[in-house]
Amino acid sequence: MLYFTVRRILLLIPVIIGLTIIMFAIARLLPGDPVALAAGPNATQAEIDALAQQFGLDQPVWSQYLRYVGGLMHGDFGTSLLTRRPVAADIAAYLPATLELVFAAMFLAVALGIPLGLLTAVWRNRWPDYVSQVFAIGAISMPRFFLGLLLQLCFAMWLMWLPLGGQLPIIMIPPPRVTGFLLVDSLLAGDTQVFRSALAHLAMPAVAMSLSPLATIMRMMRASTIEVMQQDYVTTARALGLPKRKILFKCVARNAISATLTVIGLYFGWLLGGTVLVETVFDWPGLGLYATKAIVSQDMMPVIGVALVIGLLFVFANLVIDLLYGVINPKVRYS
Amino acid sequence: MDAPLLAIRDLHLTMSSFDGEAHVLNGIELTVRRGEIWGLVGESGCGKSLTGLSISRLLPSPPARYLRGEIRFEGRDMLKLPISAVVALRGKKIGMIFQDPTTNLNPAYRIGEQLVDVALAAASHDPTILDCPPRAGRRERKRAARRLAAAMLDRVGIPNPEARLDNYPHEFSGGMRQRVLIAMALIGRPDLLIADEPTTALDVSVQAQILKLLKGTVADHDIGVILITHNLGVVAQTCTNVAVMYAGNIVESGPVAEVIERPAHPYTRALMAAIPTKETRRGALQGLGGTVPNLIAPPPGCRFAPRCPLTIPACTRALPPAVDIGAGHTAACIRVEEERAAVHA
Amino acid sequence: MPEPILVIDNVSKVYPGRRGMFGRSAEVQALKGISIAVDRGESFGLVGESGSGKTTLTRSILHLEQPTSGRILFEGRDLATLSGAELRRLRARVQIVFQDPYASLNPRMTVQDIVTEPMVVHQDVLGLGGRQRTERAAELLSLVGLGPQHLRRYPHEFSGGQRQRICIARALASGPELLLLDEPTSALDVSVQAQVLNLLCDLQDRLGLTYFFISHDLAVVRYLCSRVALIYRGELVEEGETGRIFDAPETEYAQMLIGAMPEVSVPR
Amino acid sequence: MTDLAHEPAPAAESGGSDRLRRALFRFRQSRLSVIGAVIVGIVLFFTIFGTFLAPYPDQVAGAVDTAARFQPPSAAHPFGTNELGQDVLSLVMAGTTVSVLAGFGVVLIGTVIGTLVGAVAGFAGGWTDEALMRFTDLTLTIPSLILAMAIAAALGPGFVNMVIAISLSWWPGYARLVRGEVLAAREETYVTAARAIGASPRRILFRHILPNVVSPIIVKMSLDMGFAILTVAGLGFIGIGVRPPTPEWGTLLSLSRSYMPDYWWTAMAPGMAMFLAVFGFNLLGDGLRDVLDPKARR
Repeated sequence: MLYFTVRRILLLIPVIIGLTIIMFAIARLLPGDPVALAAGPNATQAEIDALAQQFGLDQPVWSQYLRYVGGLMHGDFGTSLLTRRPVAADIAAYLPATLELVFAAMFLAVALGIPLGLLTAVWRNRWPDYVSQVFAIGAISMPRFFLGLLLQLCFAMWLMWLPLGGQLPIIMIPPPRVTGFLLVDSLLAGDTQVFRSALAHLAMPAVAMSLSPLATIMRMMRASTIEVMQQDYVTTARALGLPKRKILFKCVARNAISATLTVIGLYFGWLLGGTVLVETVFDWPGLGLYATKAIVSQDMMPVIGVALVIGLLFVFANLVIDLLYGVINPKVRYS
Repeated sequence: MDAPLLAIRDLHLTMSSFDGEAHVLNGIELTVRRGEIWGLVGESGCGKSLTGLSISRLLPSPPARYLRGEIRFEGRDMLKLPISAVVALRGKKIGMIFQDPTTNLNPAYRIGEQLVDVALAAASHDPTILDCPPRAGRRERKRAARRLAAAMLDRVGIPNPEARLDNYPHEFSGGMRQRVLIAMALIGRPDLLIADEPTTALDVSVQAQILKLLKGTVADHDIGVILITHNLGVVAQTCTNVAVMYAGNIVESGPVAEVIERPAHPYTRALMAAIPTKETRRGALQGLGGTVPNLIAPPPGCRFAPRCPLTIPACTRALPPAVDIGAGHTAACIRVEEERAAVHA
Repeated sequence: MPEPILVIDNVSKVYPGRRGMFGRSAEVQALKGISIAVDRGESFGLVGESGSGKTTLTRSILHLEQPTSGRILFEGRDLATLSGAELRRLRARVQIVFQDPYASLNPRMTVQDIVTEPMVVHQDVLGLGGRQRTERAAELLSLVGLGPQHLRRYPHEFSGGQRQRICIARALASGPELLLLDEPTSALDVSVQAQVLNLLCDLQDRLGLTYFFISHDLAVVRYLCSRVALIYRGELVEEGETGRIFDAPETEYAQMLIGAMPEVSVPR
Repeated sequence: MTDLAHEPAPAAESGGSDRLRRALFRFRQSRLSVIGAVIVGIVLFFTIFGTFLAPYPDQVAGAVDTAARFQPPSAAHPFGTNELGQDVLSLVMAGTTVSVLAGFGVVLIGTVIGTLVGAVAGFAGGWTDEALMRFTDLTLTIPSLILAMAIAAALGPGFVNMVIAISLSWWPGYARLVRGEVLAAREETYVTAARAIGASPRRILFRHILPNVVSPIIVKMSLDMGFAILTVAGLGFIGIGVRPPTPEWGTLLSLSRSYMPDYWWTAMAPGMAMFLAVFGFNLLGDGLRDVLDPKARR
């Protein structure tokens, strides 16, 4: 187990190298002149050249790349052309907000999706099952940003129950930064007012993000539950008189969840990379918004940095899922 | 003679599918007493597994539908009991073993836990199984169930049972897994054991051991067994009685020696002629032409008539009744008397 | 004495341990120095239980796998030394029928495509044109008890026994001398099994084929084969004339195995 | 041998059409997939004729009517008008073409690249497989939306650039699927049989393996159509991709954001159009999976 974990963590190194190469290739080999864009519309050619030299963009691609990787080892993700701030500092500032959003959405999706999937499998081919199937396909088909707009329209603009966007009102003083997660930090500081406000701000974006994974997890859970219920060992359990409740929650649920885990891992990556749209709608100060601004101005260092961080988090999440899988499914541990 | 353990009378079952409703069991008659091992034998699709599953009502409905008949287990008709009462009998009064030992154990749990679960479920209907005080708490009952599980593993011949309880199914060989499943089926002290092709997935050498274990169990506990198999050799070596099934009918039944040595129904004879024995000379094996009839629109009269070498027009008029030909031996063929006369002449 | 058609000479096969999620499994020795010689025109039975190495040996004879050590000779020529073209020509002469008739036919091909495929592949040797191939396919189907009316059908329209006949027809299409029969009847009902066994006997008499019959079913091997070899955990345990082995097995394993055979006769 | 002659011929008169009949039956049994097929039919109809059927075709081409700005839904403008006085219904109808064609382009290019990579990897095995799949996995770890955004931004605005950008983040899913299916098919007995016959690798790949891999690919394509449309709209929403005046659902929605909540109707039509189109494709894909890919039947 330890051997496996260590090996998987070591495997992250080639992933980092590969990711940086791909992103670098996109950043440098595709057409577009980010320096000119950053220098502004009225810059002279000399000013542009000076800027390029300052950022080392006049050098050949491979030497830029080597310098970048060399910087990575010291935790240096390069400098943003646009803000002239180190990318690492920006990411450290924006990442917790994104993670908070992703964790909240994932929590909703898993906490509701798994029991709902189990229930609809039991009610298979009866009307609650049909209704939830239609709901699930509808939820997957709903564009997150449109759903976000509808939520805003309904709860923020008409009913005025929830704030329109952002993470915290400007007038509120954020708690001292410990974990970076506003909910956790405000609780640590004992500031219930900030906590409640943070929760209210989080509610709509989290719901908008969670709907699609919720529906997918529910469908996956339903499908694997149905599949597991047709397994021979469930027939044996029934034939030997185990009570229905026990069969469902013990024999079936565990095996079905282990099949659903993979989807959860994949969705974690999907959510991390997909915060862009929801962050745009809700003006959520996270990585997605940061990356969008950088992309629009073709400021590539932040984009590479964000892609790298999200990619690594995704790989890490899948490592956790694999380990969990081994815990739930004893056979994997040995074969 | 005491009351039979199980009496199936005129059981008719249909299964609906895309193509229509198939009449898969067509008047099954079967009586099992304690101490008997009934072999239920026939080719695939003849309804032997469906008969086994019907006894403990394990077929989902729909598609299954019982037209008429009764399945009396210890006098009570399983088809009329509420399903909760049937569930109470499963594992406790009726044990079952299935074909594939690799897929019939839950891969996610240690076998000890699986055995304990079955024991506890059975004990909820009959607390004496666990052999612990009636007012015992949960943990005490669990410990008793674990002791029982170890004892059962020991009884089915698994060495070092205490330690093996903590193993997962994939850590056992195929034969050992089937032993675990037998222990699981017997842990609730059933009176009737239904074994559906228990040795088909196993090697010949392991098969012999498992069959011996089954025989020993019947002798030790005076239970009744229904052994479902397609292998007449297994029946001959293991069973006391045999019922030969064809297309949803029992065409011949009786004590094993009677049926094997003096098969009366043309289908039984064809089946036996198709099995190579020591004496069969090369090229002398007799296959059986044709295929099992479509049960959505079965042929009129005797369902074997289209493939039977002895068919006469009368065969297709009505389903032939089972004719008693002595010593508990019956055959459902209208020509059985003249055939026997011809053989004896 | 004529040269044996197939010689398996001290063949061993070791599978390296597989790397799993939580470590490496031990290596598996599937075959340990097996030596067998099969004479032209005979039926040679290879009996073994699961895990005995039957499958590995079969795949090695077909050259789908290379033995770790030892040689496999077909008509005196070592398979390992053959060139690609020679090997392909050899494939026309050594054919196989698999156990599961449901899995061994491509569901997307018609019976005609299936049966003519070996003729297309070995066009250079057989030299049959399109029409001749169809005619020969029809002939082959009649030979195995089906008919030309089945040519346009798909495998899923046939019963297990009929599919196994199609497999046999395909195996015969390239005009082989040696037929590997890998448990060809164990997925079939007894009445169908009897038909297929009869067909095999009949084909051997007519076409002078050599059979290498792999099975765990002792009764079937006793019926069909003139010589038998027993393997257990990759090792050859006993080999000899069928009658001798079944009447007077010498090794303990053979005695146990033959004793465990469920004969259709009531024990006294 | 004689006893074989009367083994009955297969029951069905012609197996192919029987299979089709059953498949159709199974498809029709699920009412939802029929609804999906109907929606997809309507969507495809608008894809082809939307621009011509739009009530205000000149506005689709970019004409504005500042006198009629922000009119609420009425008989003349069922979904109201936008900040330029353009008829929202006309823009949404015409926008179908952009969204569906882009989605289709993405899926098609993604399928072609992915199938190629997956088939080669699965069939060749060994070193090739390792290299291709490492690369695929790597591409999968890059957040696809950010990757598509980055490529689209670098290539510059425009329909084709957007399709290319999304496709380049789209193929790894197909590569993984096809490789898995090819690996599974490679272990099938009929493939071993073909190898034993001496069939060439090419023949095995094209005659035996690929035809048996087609069904899951088609199912994935139909399920992916919806997601591709969503991604296209997402890029439009952020402001990367097709630029106005080309009507595109995501762009329309993003423009209407600034006029919430007073002129909410400008958002409803593009949003609902997106939802319905994706919903239709998802329902249809679900039904197709039930019919074509019984293994994955839910």
